Amino acid sequence: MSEQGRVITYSDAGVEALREEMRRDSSIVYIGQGIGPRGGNFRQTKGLWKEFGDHRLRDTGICELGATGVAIGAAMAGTRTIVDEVFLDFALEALTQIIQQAANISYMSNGKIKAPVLVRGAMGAVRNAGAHHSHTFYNWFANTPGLKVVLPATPYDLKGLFKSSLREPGPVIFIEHKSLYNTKGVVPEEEYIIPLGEARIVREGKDVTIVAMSRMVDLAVKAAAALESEGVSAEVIDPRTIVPLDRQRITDSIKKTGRLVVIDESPSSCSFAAELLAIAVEDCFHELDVVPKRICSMPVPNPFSPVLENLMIPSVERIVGEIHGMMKDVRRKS
Amino acid sequence: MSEQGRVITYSDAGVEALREEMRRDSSIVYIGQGIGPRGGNFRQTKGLWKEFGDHRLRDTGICELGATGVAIGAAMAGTRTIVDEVFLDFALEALTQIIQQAANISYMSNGKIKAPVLVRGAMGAVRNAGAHHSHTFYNWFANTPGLKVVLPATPYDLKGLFKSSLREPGPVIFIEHKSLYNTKGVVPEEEYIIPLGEARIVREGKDVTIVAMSRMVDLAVKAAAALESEGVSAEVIDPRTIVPLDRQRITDSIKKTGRLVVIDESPSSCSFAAELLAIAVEDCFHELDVVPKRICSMPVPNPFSPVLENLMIPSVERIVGEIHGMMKDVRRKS
Amino acid sequence: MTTPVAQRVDHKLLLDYYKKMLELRVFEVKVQELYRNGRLPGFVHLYVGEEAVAVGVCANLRNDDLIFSTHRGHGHALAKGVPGGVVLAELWGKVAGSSGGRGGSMHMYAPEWGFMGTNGIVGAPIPLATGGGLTAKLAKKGGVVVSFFGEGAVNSGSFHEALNLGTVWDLPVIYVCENNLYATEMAFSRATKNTSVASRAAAYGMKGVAVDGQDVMAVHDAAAEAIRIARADGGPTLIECKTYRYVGHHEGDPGTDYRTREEVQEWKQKDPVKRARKQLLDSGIEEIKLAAVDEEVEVWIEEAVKFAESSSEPLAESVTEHVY
Amino acid sequence: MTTPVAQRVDHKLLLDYYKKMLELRVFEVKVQELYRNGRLPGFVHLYVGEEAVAVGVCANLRNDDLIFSTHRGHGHALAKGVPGGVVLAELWGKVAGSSGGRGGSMHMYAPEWGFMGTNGIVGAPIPLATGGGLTAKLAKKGGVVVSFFGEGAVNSGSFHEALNLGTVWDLPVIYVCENNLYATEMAFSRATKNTSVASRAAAYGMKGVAVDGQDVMAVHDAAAEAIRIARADGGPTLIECKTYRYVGHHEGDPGTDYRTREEVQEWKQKDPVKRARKQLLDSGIEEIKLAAVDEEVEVWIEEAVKFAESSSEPLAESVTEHVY
Ligand SMILES: Cc1ncc(C[n+]2csc(CCOP(=O)(O)OP(=O)(O)O)c2C)c(N)n1
Ligand SMILES: Cc1ncc(C[n+]2csc(CCOP(=O)(O)OP(=O)(O)O)c2C)c(N)n1
Ligand SMILES: [Mg+2]
Ligand SMILES: [Mg+2]
Repeated sequence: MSEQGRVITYSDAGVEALREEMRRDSSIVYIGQGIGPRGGNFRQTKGLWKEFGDHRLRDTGICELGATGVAIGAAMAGTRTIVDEVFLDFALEALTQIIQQAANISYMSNGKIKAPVLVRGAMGAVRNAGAHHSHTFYNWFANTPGLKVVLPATPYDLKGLFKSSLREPGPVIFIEHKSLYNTKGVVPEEEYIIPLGEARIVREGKDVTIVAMSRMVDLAVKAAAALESEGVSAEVIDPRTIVPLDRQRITDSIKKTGRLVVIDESPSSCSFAAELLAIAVEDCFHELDVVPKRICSMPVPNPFSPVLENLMIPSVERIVGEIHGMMKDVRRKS
Repeated sequence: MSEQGRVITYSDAGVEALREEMRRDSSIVYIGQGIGPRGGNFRQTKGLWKEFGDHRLRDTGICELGATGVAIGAAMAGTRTIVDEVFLDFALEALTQIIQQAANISYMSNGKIKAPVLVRGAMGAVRNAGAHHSHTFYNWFANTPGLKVVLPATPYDLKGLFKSSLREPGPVIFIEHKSLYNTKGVVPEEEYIIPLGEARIVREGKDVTIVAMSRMVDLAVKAAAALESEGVSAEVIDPRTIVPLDRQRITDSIKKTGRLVVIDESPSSCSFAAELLAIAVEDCFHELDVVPKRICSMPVPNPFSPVLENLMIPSVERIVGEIHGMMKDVRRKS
Repeated sequence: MTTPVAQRVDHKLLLDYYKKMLELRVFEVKVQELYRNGRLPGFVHLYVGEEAVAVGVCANLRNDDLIFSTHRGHGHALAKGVPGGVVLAELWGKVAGSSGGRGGSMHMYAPEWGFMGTNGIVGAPIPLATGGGLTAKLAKKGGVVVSFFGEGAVNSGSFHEALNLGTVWDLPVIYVCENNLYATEMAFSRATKNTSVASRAAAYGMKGVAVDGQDVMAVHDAAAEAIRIARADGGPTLIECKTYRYVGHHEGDPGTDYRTREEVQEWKQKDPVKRARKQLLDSGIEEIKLAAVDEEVEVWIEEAVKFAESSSEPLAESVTEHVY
Repeated sequence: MTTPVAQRVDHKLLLDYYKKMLELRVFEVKVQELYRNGRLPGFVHLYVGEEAVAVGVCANLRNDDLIFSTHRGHGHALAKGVPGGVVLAELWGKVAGSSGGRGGSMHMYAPEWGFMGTNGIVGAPIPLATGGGLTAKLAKKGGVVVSFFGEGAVNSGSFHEALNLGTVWDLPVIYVCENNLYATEMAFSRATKNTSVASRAAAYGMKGVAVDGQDVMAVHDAAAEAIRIARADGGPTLIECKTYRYVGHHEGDPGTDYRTREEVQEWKQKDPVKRARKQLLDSGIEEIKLAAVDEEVEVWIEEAVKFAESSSEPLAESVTEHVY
């Protein structure tokens, strides 16, 4: 399916999803900074204000805490809301509302109150924005019961996951990557949705399983291509959603290849990469042939210097190098 | 050393550490809610206001964001500060200051500005306080470069770790456990400090390594005692600080026993328990005899109902049961 | 400001309010007794002394109007119409509780009665209530939302950001501050140099009024006016109710030395329940009629206790339900 | 309010301020050029049009007084005394930069000159500056701290909580709001119903004044008075400086349609640099003298560029330094 269709950008795929869902569900209200007439700092709401107006696209001043609380409260009262933190970094201003109120409300109310709020934010390093504008945080949300966590890597996935996220009964943390907004991909004309919880096999392979999300998927694919020329067949898997997690598809692949590499843009301590290594040893203890590897950002704040930041973040070279080392390891079973 | 001395409570051990350090370093200022005349919601500053007065023990209204920012800014300008969030849950109100400002300042300023601020908060379940007052969060801080993360489990460790934390050049997240404040332990008369980064072998054993922190240490010790009567020798290790982490002492133990169980009060996804399983497979791949186990709180908000919360949190019974199962596993090497 | 009401007393209404306030009072006294006897788990913050605020405000509300409450919310729940037994069962952690025993005192929800929850986080309900107001405004049914909070929440960023949004968007929200002078042991005058909560409204270009929170009719009238404006899409109002809690911050809180016995006694002179009772007697209603009401309330609380006590504990299997 | 100063002009001072403002202006124009030519990484927010605020305020400060700046902070750094080359090298990501190239425009620190940082997080510097004020107060050396922020930060909880603490503790902090009417494309009048920032001080029981931010002497005098009070332990003041940015929110920001060409032109009529120049000429100073100053500034900026350009990139090994 993702073969036919038009080639559009990651940001436009989001705009399409929003337009379709806001037409389908007239209760949807979108709250954020610069998401009205401006069309979004990342062009992520381009053109929507013209169609839906001030009542449904609500610009606010600089008050993420209040705006997020308002979006959650409105959702509790029956309005499906989207609150756009723009930079995921700014979600920190509102974390108390997201973690204490949105994530807990269904459980605390015994299912009587739901908060269908989508918290949108763009993560990760982009054009040396520096330490304050480059955080990832997805593993924090994945550590919080009550939140679903979605990280699309392509325009196709973004549109399909966005639409299903806007049909969830409760809160969804929808995390885009800043440096993907201008990337392009094929998106079908006809409507489609992608259910949360289904990993995508980006590329089939038999020697090593590479798990990556968001921008790291592109690096993983490039590394896999480089390895192919050396006769190493790498399978690339993108979980697409951390909560719910498609544990089955991921562990099936690990069992098949016996080797696991996880690419993670966040620092490694208590990261999603750590979670995947834990899952691998829990579910694939006897099938793992060599020590699985975490390839994460270095444990430092994002440096402004391009020279330093390029060292800090996982690179294709680093991935290829790590996998070279891994392939040299004598297979335990042999 | 921890054999001589007086028996005092966990909260009093903290008060002693504070009194000694505030006498030693006249620049220390303590900011928080109810930490002045009231002596702290948990009695964690009992009697200090009488000695140090309004200028060094500064009560604030309900403004964790502002108070934490003030503590960080004062620290950047040269005052060693302590900001007490009282309940760690309330640190969410101030997370932007802790993560963006305190954690990054040394790196961003190329080491020219340090923020010697200690962020204090009490975590975990206590007397069915419910979902809003029972969070743990330590793995989030451990995922943040620039922060040291300390979790004392006993009065002895609390005092020694508190004193060294108050001599750190940068920010320290000092996390106590609400339900430990009234527990008692031996604390020496003479001064001592415990360096950050040294795990404590709580109990030696040879069949299985149990890693636990904070309140979970007590459960682990009780489980180990129960297992002993059945001829299972469990080693209990308390890392005491997650950052820096005593990876050596922990992996040495895993290599010795070949079995690992991690007890973690937080939900398991992207948790400290996940980090430890990852470390185990990275460093002890060939020594692990059986699948390591995570014993974590269930992935649900803390229910108010005592019946439900007791099910949710790790218990001695659950730990013993899991280890029974583990011991039945045929050792891979045999 | 609101017109003085001491003179003109509406028997019927005042009698209803008297009864409601008495229910709130008797309920909390019972909770205190049960808690002290170790019957109730968790922590409870009692509303004793502040009854006129919840009753005076909620008397103006429809069932489908929403209120967002605080950590001190039993009185708000009862005033909004949640049955006493349902509230008490929740405090007891029983399945018959409004949250099936999973919430307790600080996480109690009863949307069937427009009760959108107590809250363990100070300040948090203010943005939430503002969001409820956004939903009410978009629904165009004249619904309103009340945000209750203590004066301790006024210095929090949540208050600041929410009131600004509520004003900018002209939301039908009534911000009711229960200024009982203290946040835990912290006197408001130690927490800020501007102790007039009503005056804070000006910072947002919002209407602000202060009212005697121990006079149920005064609260009622101030709320009625604000609600009338909100229903007509005229935007929010901040109402400061000057009130007082007779009890400790929470049950078991040792702190007492932060306020004098005299101060507590002074406020008890202005007790809202006694005051309403006296107004009723002065206005000619017979003692016997009031005695009958008091009797009804006694029966009511006993039934609430029976209801809660007889309810069972949640089933173990239910622990993983309703997470998403 | 401050006393009008149009008449009485102090040559010496005004000439110094004129030169400083010109440096700020020329610096940003150069940064714009370099950025547009793809020489500088990251993102830059330029201070063009707002020079009188930084210069007028900082003229009153000692080297050991501290300032906490914003995302639009190059001008603040220069006005506080950080050398142009050091600032530019930082924007370039070079080792000679104030943060060795690890910070860039929004994370630039130079404590040697009392410059406690630009900041990528709106609102965040206000509590930090308040904390700096706490340290200054405890040091009892008459030091003061200036907190610069835009009007966009005024609706944030950080502003609210910090100003309240600053007042309650009588800290020597001067809160300087650069009200340039917009936050990104968001007009202040769309973000709040109370567009008077100075009036917000009342909510905290703080002194508040508004001043023409395009008149360097007016800013100077207002700041001088507030700083005098703060040094004497008289507590904080909120100063609203009405100013305007001529350029886009950040370089490369397409947004333009949120304000009219006319509005921009109107403000350029009040240009602080031109205005100071005219005042100097009117007061009898010769054209030639000013031309000499302009020349000095040209030399200064060229040297700053040489300094920054010739500095090297950080060493790879340094990536893991200074985390703790
Ligand atoms: C964000 C946050 N900080 C601190 C607390 C702890 N706390 C619970 S109630 C309370 C006092 C609240 O005072 P006020 O708002 O005046 O309400 P009152 O108790 O007087 O009714 C405090 C500090 C909290 N629950 N949430
Ligand atoms: C907490 C936070 N929210 C949003 C942003 C994005 N942002 C950067 S600058 C800016 C506008 C700031 O406006 P103002 O405070 O008036 O300063 P000005 O740019 O006008 O100088 C915004 C919204 C941010 N950096 N931090
Ligand atoms: Mg109060
Ligand atoms: Mg502005």
